[in-house]
Amino acid sequence: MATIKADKVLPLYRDMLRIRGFEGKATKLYEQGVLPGFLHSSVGQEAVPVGVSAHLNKDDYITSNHRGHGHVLAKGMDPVRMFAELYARTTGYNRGRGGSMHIMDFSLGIVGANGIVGAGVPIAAGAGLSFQVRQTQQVAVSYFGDGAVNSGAFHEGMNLAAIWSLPVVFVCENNFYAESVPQAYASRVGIAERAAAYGIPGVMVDGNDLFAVYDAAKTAIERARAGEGPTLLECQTFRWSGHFVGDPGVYRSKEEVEEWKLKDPVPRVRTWLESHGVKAGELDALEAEVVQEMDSAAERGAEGPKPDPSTATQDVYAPEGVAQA
Amino acid sequence: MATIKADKVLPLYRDMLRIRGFEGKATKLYEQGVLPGFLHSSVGQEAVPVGVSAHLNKDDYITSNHRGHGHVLAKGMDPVRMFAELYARTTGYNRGRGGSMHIMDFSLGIVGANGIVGAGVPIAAGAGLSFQVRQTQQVAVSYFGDGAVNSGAFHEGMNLAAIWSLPVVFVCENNFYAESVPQAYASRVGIAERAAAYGIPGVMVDGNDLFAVYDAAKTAIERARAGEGPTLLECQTFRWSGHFVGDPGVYRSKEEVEEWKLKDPVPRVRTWLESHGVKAGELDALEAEVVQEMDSAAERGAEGPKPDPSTATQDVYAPEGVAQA
Amino acid sequence: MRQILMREALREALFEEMRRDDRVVVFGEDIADPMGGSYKVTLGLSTEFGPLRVRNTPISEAAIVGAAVGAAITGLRPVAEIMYMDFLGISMDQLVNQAAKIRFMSGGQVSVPLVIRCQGGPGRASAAQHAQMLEAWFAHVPGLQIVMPSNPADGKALLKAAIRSDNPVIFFEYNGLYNVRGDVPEPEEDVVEPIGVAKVAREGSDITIVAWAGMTRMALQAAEQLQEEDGVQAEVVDLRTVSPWDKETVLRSFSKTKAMVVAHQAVRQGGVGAEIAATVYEEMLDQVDVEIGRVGAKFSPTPFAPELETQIVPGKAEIVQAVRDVLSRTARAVRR
Amino acid sequence: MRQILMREALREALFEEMRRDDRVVVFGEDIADPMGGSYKVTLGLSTEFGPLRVRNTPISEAAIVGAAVGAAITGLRPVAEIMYMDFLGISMDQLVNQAAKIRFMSGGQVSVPLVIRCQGGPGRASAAQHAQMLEAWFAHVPGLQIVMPSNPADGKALLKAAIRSDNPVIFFEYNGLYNVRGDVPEPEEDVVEPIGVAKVAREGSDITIVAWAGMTRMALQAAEQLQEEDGVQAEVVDLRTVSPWDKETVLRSFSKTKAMVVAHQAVRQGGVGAEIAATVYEEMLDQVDVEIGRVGAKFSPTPFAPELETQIVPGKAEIVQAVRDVLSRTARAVRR
Ligand SMILES: Cc1ncc(C[n+]2csc(CCOP(=O)(O)OP(=O)(O)O)c2C)c(N)n1
Ligand SMILES: Cc1ncc(C[n+]2csc(CCOP(=O)(O)OP(=O)(O)O)c2C)c(N)n1
Ligand SMILES: [Mg+2]
Ligand SMILES: [Mg+2]
Repeated sequence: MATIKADKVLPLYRDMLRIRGFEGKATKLYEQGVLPGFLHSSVGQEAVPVGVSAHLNKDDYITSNHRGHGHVLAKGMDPVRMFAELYARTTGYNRGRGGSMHIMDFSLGIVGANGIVGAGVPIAAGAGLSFQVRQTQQVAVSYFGDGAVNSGAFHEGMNLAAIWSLPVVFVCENNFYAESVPQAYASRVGIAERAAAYGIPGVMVDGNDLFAVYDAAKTAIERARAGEGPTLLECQTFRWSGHFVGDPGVYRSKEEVEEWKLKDPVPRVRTWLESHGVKAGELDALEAEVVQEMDSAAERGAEGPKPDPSTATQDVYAPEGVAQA
Repeated sequence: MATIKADKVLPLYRDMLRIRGFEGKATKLYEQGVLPGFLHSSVGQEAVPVGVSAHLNKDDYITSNHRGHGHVLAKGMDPVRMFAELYARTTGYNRGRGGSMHIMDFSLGIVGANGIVGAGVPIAAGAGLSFQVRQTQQVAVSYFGDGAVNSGAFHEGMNLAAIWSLPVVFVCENNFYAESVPQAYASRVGIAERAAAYGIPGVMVDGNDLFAVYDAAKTAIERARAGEGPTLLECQTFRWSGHFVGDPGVYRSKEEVEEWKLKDPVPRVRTWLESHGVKAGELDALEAEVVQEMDSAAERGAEGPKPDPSTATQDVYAPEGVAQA
Repeated sequence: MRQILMREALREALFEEMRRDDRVVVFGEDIADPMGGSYKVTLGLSTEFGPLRVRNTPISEAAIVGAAVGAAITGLRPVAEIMYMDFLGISMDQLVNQAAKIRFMSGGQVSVPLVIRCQGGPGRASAAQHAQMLEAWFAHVPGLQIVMPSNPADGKALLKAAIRSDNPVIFFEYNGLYNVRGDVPEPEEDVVEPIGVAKVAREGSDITIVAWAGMTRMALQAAEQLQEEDGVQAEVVDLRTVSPWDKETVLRSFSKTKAMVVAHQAVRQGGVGAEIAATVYEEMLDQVDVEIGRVGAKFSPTPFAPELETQIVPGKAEIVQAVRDVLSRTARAVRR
Repeated sequence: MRQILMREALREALFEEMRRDDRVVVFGEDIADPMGGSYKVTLGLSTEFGPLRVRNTPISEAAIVGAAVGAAITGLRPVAEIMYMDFLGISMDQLVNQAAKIRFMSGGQVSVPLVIRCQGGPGRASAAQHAQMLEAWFAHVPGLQIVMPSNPADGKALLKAAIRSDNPVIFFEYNGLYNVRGDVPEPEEDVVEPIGVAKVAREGSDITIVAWAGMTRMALQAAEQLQEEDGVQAEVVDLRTVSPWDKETVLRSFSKTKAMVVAHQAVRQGGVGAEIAATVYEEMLDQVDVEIGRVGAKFSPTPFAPELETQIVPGKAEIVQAVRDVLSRTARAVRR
């Protein structure tokens, strides 16, 4: 924790709690059968998006994947409208059209969760191209899992970002499994090592250590903003739940899961905060407050109206006017 | 030239001459307007397929690309039937259905030239899978250019071959251009360096040095046969002609082309042979004989009948019988 | 006869064919044990047949199909799985430019005996990227065969046929059928149904409903409802193979009923229904007194919200409605 | 009016739109100078607009379209080139699951103003992987627009419209038209034609021929021949946009001629002709006295040998034949 100021840690801790709280609540609701579709929980991986987003501005962009709640919360999404989307209500971010796997908010630079593994990589490169062409200081962050790095889209997108020195940071959440397939089965090498194939920096950090992620992301994002091109950042972490809510996860041993739970990223930050003078009571209150926030967000999300069936085919095409420059 | 016996060089020299002779004749015919379709010449790159094929048996397989004449000649194709295919005659390898870009002979393990850049890589992995499952000693060689290594198919196919330790050798003919795009523009790193991303050996050799190719291919092919998995072999070479016959090649300087012509792989072998006691007269005779062979092959190829229009839709589907095990 | 689930029937076909023929290999994402496939259709295969013949793959849909092509033309009979039909876009080049064309391009030298199994389809609030029916793309590609069974017996018998076929087959399993139970002959009987042959799933005299996969099931339910509520006898032709499709059976049924609805879950515009309807008009215009009903999804991606999804994607109700529309027009046509 | 080649007209559109709107960027394989594109349509662009706005790409068709999507939703108006239509399979996922759906999935938050230019088509002995017409795949995908011009003026005016459109457009340039010369208005006039509107390219009263891209040109030639040899007045409807297609113009023409041939170079089975024919039957069955002729490629990959290619892929001769068949059946139908 070389570079972060102590007073900045508390809000980050809060962000981590909020992700865990959101996922916990959403999981519970899903298990109760009130949320349609699929749900992928990111519990255990909270340090990654929080450590990365600490360096992002509102006008920076992110692409996400199927396990996107943490990414988008850390980028600033409102849990009320997220829950509303999970409930498929018109008050949701996507007006109930997208759901968990496609949650988007362009006003926050959130290009969207994505149901296609790997697809966000070239899209992030394209966002980087925009910033480069318009000569802004924006960056694009692309989040994906260890499973995505074996897709052609990953390869093509990484290479394009590299040769054009685009302002993109590729953040791989290596949680060691893609559904049931171990990372070490699907590739002979580590994720960060793949950066060498594109001539860009590849950095591996403990993704359960907020400070490590924070530092590595800072370097990578500053590098991107400075026009020095992309970085591949591998954050080693673990998903506590099954691949989706309901997956018993028979492909992992209990011991492995338990071992990772001991490396829980959340209490590590709490311990640090306590040792830096934050009172336990204050932290307890914060934790309670977040649980409260998510309960209430879920409730308010559920209050939104269901879409009017007559609007089903809206927004397939943009209206064609006389376009102006 | 550590590993090859002197008496084996003469036939390899002859193979190189035959490729050059074939390409020269085909180019001339194409320029005369008697061959339909497109034509891609491999003049300047002859040492690569000859050095590789020296280690291949008839039942080994190759996948090739659009610039495939050298690959398939070195694997044993008959120039008469090749010319017949270029002329689109029924006596051609593909009965006039394929042409230069799809020339195939499964009895020689030639899976085919391919019009889709990069597509041969996963197909070669699949052939390797066959050999591994059936526990034969066969290998598959996949030839492709420097342009192909930026395709998703390359990445996915390489990775699959690596994790399954398939008996495949990936031979990249790095001729420094993909049509007009320089290799150094399209990627920040060299080709062989990409092997690191798959945890397999990456070897770079002078592709205009028959002996260097021969040695490197020997190691890679033996490794594959021994069940130790794939190798990525980068052979640096140059195409003398435009991308296709007729391309003026405005994207390369005259000097660059002339410089590479000085590194012509053919006379390098001739010099070696002469210094190892082969008479100049014998070599002159061989050269004349090959020119002769190709002239006559082209003539005989042109004699084949044109396809009967009524047969146009043959062979879209295999006949469905009661399949047997 | 014993009754088993669609997923069990498909699994049996895989076991039986792997036992029968050493050349059959199976690979795809998460198909090996202990996962045994996202929908458990391959459960147990890797345990019985071992890691040489049954393998998980990385998330590499282009390479999965490419490797299947390479294996098929060198002597194996790969059954590769693409987890969702929606992901076939990633494999498209290998499917269309390689698998479908190699035999033809080679001048008939080689065949490409592979099967691509995939599942998916609408009806589960899976949103736009996990609910598509894309058979129309592949029906437009010479060289491919598209099999889409509607019940456990056909699922098993047609998967066996697909594995034994010397041609590349896309074998599509509609997710909504996995838990459907049906009569399936004993393994010893080794029942194999021919590819390219439709089946009259229900006889009727008033109208023909042509459907496949999940829509056949809904068509049968629609036919029941029509019988009860309208006294209409609908004949249901289960196409089973979408390409090549069985024109004769469809035309034969039409020449009996003189009215038709063709129904699919795929988008209506450019769907396979257009080809079938156009063909019936072309071949039997004399006998067409009333427009053929074409049921398909509205021109929109699939929405997440269940209320919207049912608006976009048709089901039993839309089939019933289409039949009623056609028959009411018939009445008018007759009156004219 | 001045006459220029199709390739020049398209090139002018690119220059004019890049000058007009800074957000327009162009990238693809070999599109930058000195190459200026495989068919020289982009020649000079990189020299005038520089390497920020005009770039070569590696051979990465998925990333080309993916990057276009990312650029489009963040404020640029990318015009990306895929060298051959045949290679769109590699880009399929990005086109179909991303470009076409993002607007809808987002609930209308964003539009995806990109153009994918590609060329190709049969007629040059380019064999099975370099001669396909694949518009039917994309016409089945809600969210995409498919533009296929047949002449230089439309090429220019529609490419301008495509670039200005807020929707993702696949802009297809039939290779056989690049050297066709035609009247094109001066740049100052800034002519933009609307997407989705067909044009009656030739008036006639006896039969309607619906076609697009290269087939429109052949249809016009066929119409001339039919007039000379048979005294038949064929009306040619140039569809121009294949999706969304202009039903009204087609139906209006049919209601005048009462006979129709729809013709494309793409494979007949599952081609766009099936949708158009099925729609005409559906909407105007009362007026259909004779079967609609559907001209398309035989169900086969494209062979290399020119003798075989012309067997598989239809042209002017097949259109003439189809018109004669339809009209001879009309005569019989009238006699009945
Ligand atoms: C192209 C594609 N292939 C397969 C899938 C099915 N699928 C969804 S998530 C997933 C595993 C992803 O693993 P990883 O990238 O490591 O992310 P994680 O789930 O571990 O966060 C798979 C195979 C998909 N959605 N898209
Ligand atoms: C997927 C795909 N994209 C683009 C092309 C068009 N194309 C044909 S050859 C070629 C360049 C290939 O370069 P390289 O792989 O280096 O081989 P070389 O021609 O130099 O031998 C291109 C872009 C193609 N055939 N396939
Ligand atoms: Mg993972
Ligand atoms: Mg090259």
